[in-house]
Amino acid sequence: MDGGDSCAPAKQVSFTIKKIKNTLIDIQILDTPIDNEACIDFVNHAEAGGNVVFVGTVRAQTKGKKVLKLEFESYQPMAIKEMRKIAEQVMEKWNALAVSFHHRVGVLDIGEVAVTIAVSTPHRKAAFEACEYAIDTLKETVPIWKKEFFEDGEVWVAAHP
Amino acid sequence: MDGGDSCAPAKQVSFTIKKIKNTLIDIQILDTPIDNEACIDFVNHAEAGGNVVFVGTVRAQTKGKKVLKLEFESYQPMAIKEMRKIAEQVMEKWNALAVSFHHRVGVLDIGEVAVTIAVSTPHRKAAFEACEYAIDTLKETVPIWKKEFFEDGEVWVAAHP
Amino acid sequence: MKIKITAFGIAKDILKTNSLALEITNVSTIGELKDHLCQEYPDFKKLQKISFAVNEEYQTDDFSLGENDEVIVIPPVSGG
Amino acid sequence: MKIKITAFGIAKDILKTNSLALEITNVSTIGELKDHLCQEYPDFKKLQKISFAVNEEYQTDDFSLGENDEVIVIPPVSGG
Repeated sequence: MDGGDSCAPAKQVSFTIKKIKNTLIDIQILDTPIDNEACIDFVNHAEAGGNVVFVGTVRAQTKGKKVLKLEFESYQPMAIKEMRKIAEQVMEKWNALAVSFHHRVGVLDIGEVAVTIAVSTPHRKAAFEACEYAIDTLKETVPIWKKEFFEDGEVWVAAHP
Repeated sequence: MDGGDSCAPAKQVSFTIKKIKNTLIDIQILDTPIDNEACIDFVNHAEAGGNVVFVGTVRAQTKGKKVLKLEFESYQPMAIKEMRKIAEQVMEKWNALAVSFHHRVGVLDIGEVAVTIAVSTPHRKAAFEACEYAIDTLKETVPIWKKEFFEDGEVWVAAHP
Repeated sequence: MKIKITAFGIAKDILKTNSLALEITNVSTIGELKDHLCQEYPDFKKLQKISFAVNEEYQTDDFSLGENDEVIVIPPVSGG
Repeated sequence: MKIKITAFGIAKDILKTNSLALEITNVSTIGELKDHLCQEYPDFKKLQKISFAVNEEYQTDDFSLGENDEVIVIPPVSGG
């Protein structure tokens, strides 16, 4: 709060984003390709005994039927909120050090990354459990919808029994 | 085997390495930084329901003692062989589509990647199980040794009861 | 009571729009709204499940709707 | 019988070399070699476990050593 002195040397301010409690969670919904390495990088932590990453890619077929491409639609504000809930559960239940959770929307080609979830924990077993919980729960609660395009039409996945 | 015709247009030879059965396993021991994305890329497969990646990084402390750096030594030909055995078990037992298994040797700093294991399977649950099996088994059978450097000395990890 | 319906995925296809202003009578809860929509748009009955959100949160059947609420129709999700 | 010993990790520190030519008598198996080494280098007894490999494969105690075999001394591994 002092007036400052423009002649004094600039203070060196070192700032490590990961040390701030509420930035240990990184949730993103992207309409551009997912950068797996950014997720892995985000969860890198000096105390991590293991980092587990789930990468979901677009499959070339569904029940033997050739898929041409895929489209994801999301109800974005709520999708972010639900992804954050999952990440918070992961932080709490498995003592995760950090969670990065990116989901793609828009049109995707075969082999492209649809979702990447990275979790770091002090002990590796927890990272496997937590990461699996995250992807399983995403598929149940997060308002994102997948439409598959076939040669003879298109269909919203999981919409029909 | 014909003599060829230098005036004929060059034949387009398209070659997808992943289609060759015995290249579905990628084992590497490296004295340069591990490229996680190369591992993830290797296992990307049109039939994959899930890709799970384990990334092991160097921790800043062991039992509360500050670690300065780490050194890995391997008995390389046998380490490669044992890593291959694990990858083959993963291919067989979990019907993996591809396995990439990179281990670093030499001197590593805190936070650097020591090992990356990527597994793709038709159904995602199997990928979690297979990847966890791979890292657990690596720590039991693969002849690689870790030396931790502290401020007051160095020690071969797991060498003493 | 006036509410706004916003739909995603196949619900959008069934309603033939992604947004709909609705004047409802005899409907005061999410459960009653669900019944109403299933009556007006029978294709909703073919879905495995249909959920509703208000204020960016899932709400149960007994949730009381208020004037000008925005109700999101959420067909079975399929992310990942 | 003449064999060659190659050691890694702490085994190298105990032997004070990573490679050793050994002339052995009354030692014809891995098990007997292990006993011999533990006698000559008592620090091996402090290890949690000690394994041996010949031909790039782990071998059990009853493995018969042959002339000029290269035996790898494998202390507890700690990769990953």
